[in-house]
Amino acid sequence: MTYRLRSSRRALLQGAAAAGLAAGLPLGAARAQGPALKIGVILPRSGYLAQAGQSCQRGVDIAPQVLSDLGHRVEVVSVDFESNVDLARTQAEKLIADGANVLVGAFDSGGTSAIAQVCEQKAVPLVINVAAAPQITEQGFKYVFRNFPTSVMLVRNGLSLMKEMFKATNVTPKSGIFIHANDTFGQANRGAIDRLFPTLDMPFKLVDAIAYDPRAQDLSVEVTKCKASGADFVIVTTRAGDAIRLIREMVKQRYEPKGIVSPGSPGMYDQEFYDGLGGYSDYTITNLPWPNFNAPITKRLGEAFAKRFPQARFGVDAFNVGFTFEAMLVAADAAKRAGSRDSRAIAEALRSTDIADHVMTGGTISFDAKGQNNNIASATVQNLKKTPTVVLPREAAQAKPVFPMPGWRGRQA
Amino acid sequence: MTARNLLLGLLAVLIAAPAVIGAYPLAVLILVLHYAYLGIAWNVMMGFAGLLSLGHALYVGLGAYVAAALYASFGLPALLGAIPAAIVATLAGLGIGALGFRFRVNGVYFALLTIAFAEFTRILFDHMGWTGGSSGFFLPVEHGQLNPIALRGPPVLFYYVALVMTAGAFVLARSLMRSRLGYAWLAIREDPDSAAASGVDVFRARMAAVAVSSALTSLGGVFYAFYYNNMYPEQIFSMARSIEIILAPIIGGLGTLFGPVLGSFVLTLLGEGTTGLLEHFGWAAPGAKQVIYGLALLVIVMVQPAGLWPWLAKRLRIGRDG
Amino acid sequence: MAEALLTATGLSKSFRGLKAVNGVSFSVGQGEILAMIGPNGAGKTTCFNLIAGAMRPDAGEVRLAGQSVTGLRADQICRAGIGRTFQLVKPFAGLSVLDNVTVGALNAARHVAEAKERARAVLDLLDLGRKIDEPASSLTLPDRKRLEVARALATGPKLLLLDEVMAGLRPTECDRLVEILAGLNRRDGLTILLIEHVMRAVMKLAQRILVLHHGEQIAEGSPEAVVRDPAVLDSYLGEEAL
Amino acid sequence: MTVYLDIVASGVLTGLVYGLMALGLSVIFGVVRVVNFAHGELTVAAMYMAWVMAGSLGVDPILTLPLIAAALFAIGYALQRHLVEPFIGRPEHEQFMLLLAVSIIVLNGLLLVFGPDARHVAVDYAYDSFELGPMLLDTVRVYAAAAAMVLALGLYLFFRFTDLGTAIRACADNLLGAQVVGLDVRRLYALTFGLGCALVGASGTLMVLMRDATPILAVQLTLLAFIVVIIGGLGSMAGALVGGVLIGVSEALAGFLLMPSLKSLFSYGLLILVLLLRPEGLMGRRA
Repeated sequence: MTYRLRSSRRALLQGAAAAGLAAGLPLGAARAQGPALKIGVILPRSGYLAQAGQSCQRGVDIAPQVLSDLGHRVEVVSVDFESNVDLARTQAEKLIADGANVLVGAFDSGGTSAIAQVCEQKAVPLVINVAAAPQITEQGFKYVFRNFPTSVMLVRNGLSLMKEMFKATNVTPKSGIFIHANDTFGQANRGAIDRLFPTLDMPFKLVDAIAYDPRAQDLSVEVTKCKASGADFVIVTTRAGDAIRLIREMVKQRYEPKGIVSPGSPGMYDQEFYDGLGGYSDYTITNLPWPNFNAPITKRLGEAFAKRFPQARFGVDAFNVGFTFEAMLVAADAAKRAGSRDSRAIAEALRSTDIADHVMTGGTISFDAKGQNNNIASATVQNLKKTPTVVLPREAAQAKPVFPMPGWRGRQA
Repeated sequence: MTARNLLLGLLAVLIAAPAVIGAYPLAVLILVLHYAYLGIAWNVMMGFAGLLSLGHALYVGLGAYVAAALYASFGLPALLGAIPAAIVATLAGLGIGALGFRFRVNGVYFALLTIAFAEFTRILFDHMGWTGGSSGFFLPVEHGQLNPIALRGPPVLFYYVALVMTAGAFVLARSLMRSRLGYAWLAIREDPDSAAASGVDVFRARMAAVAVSSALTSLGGVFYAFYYNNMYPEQIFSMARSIEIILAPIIGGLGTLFGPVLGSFVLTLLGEGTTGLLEHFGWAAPGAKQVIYGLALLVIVMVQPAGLWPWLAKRLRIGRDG
Repeated sequence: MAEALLTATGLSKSFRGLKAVNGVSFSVGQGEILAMIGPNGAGKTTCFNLIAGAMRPDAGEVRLAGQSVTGLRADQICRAGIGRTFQLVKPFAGLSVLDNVTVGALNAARHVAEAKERARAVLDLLDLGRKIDEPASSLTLPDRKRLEVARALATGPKLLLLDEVMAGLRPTECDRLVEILAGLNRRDGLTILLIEHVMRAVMKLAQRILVLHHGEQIAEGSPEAVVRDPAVLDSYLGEEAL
Repeated sequence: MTVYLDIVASGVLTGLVYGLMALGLSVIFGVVRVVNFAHGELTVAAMYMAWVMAGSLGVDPILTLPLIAAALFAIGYALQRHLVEPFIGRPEHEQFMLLLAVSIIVLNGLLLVFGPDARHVAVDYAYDSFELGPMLLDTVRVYAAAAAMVLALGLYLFFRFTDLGTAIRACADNLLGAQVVGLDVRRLYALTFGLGCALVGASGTLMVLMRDATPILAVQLTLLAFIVVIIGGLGSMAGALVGGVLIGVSEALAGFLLMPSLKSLFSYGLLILVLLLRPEGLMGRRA
């Protein structure tokens, strides 16, 4: 499966022209058929972040075709920085040296920050698909645009959705406990919860906060500690594989909280979560931005995904694929509005981005002075019959939220 | 072809390089020089004094955090911040060295001791609030400013800083190797008992080796802090970085002066070259590059365990320790 | 007898109950050559190691030129003025012959250049002048023995401890080494304490002989007297033989 | 109060699993004195094998254990015979580089073949737990702990009472002596490395019941195995279990009383103390 989609320009132009005519889509004013926008994508496809990196890469692989249907001609060059900060820098320089007009990436906050500095020096815009560390947009970069919520936004949206869920099911837990991986994302969420929880007058008391080592061999002590705290509501921020182990331990220790909710961390909507837990994966909840499946663009993305990756489920990859595609959409849209492939012009255009119909939930995509998109909304996504299903907000809901969640007994693995 | 003019030739090429090469090769060369420098620093302890340290990322991390914290909270420019950074790292090194030598921990056990201290410190920094814990420590990024003293500026500034550091470390290592202390190290590496019988204070010489090595390595950490402007305990103290530091000197040639430099060039070019080739042929599946990189390491270690430089030096008929 | 340079009193050392050295006392006069002989396992090398600081004595005292050096580290004793060789030669295999001896010479030189000069002189003295740039690992056994002596000499010792340096040498090489050592003793007044089995060398070099057996002194005196002493013969040939 | 019972029980169980996981290293490191830095990677390879076998045969992985142990034995034997043998007696850093290269190849080979997603083996008792008085003991880990003790006992008997075992111990104690009395050290080392890897196969098969197979697991397992083996004592089978339990319980208590993320701080602290004060470990003989 080639990753370097440097297919010859001729083939691409034919594809775009044919798609445009066939779909009868108005191509807009016939732009001069200049060369396609060159997007440099940089992701951790190997190393310890390989699982998330490759999930985002699936979004990159289907983006050119979907974007061409929307009248954007893009050429994609993908590189792997192997979850290693040193390589993030050199590969970013390589992409720019190879003529990339705009960069998209990079999932890992350390790598993203290193890439941001390269882009700033080279005046090439970086559109961040996924990376939560707030500091990235606090360092005064003029060429960095993040269409991804900071951990503070994630937690604020996550906590308010929890309140909405309590109202919708008029069931309110008495005491909650927050258990998180002691890594970048987990620590950022911890900081956000410590700051926001008191201000949002949540209807339950936060009894304790437990940090665990993502490298730990087993999480039985952590779950025992949760059970001992007597909390009937568990908020989790995990890395991909940890969520499975946490739930498994809860089942073994017969700990049955009313709800298990994540304010936006990976883990409880990955395919391995359903494979690993089967029926026990049901009723767990993640509050995070999610694709708005009613939007036509999301449908088209889903069809392209199904065609290209028949064995994978779009619903599960939707978070990484959705945000990665949106980052490329933002870049292509800016290039179209700028009418040029010059990086500075694209950066200028990016500042006035205003995209109404896009994949993920939330208002129009636009960036504030620091390059942060503040209109990203979260949805409550509950696992029902081993499928991530939007249950809140009501207008985007595909089913009603189930809260409190039924006990473990009677569910086969 | 004497060693001297080969080295001077290389230095001249490296000085002129930024004028001719693009940003990507420049970034690669910065990485090459950074790991050549760290390789020379590590080699002082292993190549000269025979002490296998597998936790050298500890000193990189300490150097980075101390210098960055001083800059962030007191605005102390990098070059000044480097002094307390080196002092802290040296104290840590001396502590580990003293414990290790006093309790006669040697060989594999000493290597495991260094790993244990590095991991111990990583977890500590993961929990230290005032350095940002595991969510990282970010330095304010100045845009378009050139201030060499504070290590603020474009990549080409960092290139020349890395070049000066590497050349300086090379000259320092060369003079040390020819000094009284250098002879003591080489004797200890070959046979500690015989060295003692010849009047070498083995404990003090080993402590000196650890001090020099940890101090030099911490300066590499200061460079890292101001080049990347962010640090995460999980990345800067990681076992992977400690391993990355020892690859160049071992593959290049242990106990030689030029080994770490050659090793760093070869390994970095091997890495970037493999990536390029794989992408060219469209086989760039994730992990493929590392498998080839691993195979290359395996072949080199089995065919030429003494390292590439001694083999190359024989070919070019240069003095072995040139 | 010239006033004593080295005095050992009541030296004892045991390994898990086995008394390797048991209350040995002797002294070596300034400028004297004393040989220490005795069957294998008599405790000779252990005695050497106690004096040279490679091992700490369980009991007893060692004084060099009136100063106590008991229990000091090997490098401190070397700096105090005792150079030693090892029974199983321990060269710095990876270093050149010159560097091997320079390491020793640094003990008696202010800076490296001076040490190198000194090393070259000692190497010439021991007929190793032509091989100074070769790695020590490539030397033959006789050359390694000479290298070991050269390194010990280069430290500028008042007292030289030689542990079976003649073992494995052909008679001509043995005589040559004896000639060099005798010359040093005559010319520079170098005091030598040597352990040796090659009686040919002992008889030529030693002014006095000390005999050890089962960790204890059983005889001491001039070479001629000691060789005929019945107790010594018993220790070598075993009691039943008579 | 019962919560402390739970914690300690869980610590003991986890500790025995640690011991099981480190047994292979104790044999290889203890006898062949080679720093097997590819231990974690080989364990994860065994986990993947178990996943493939259990998947294709549709059977409980424990039944495939002998098969996988045999496969790993062959791999270990070949590794020693062709790769490691020339490095016996060579400086540690060369051995380290050799096995580091092997670990890089194995780790990324697995990533290439199986991809990064965690692979899971479903067994019906995966979620059961035994009730022992007030305590809930996780079934899977009880099985693994039992296997650990059985394997350790088997190893002890093998080394103590069989000729081959005694010969291998002779090599460990005095390599030269063993050669002098005519032992074919090359073959014995190859057998030992094979035996060590067979144990890795066994522990990998059981590990896949507790943790899903994913490449990034490897480095953690390697470091943990070294901690357990050093603390427990080299070459001592019981040492690996005792070391494992000591770490398991201390981690559990530290995790519960202080903060779970500080767990491994204690294991590394313990490792430092043991390296300084008793390098031969709790159960090992003075080297």
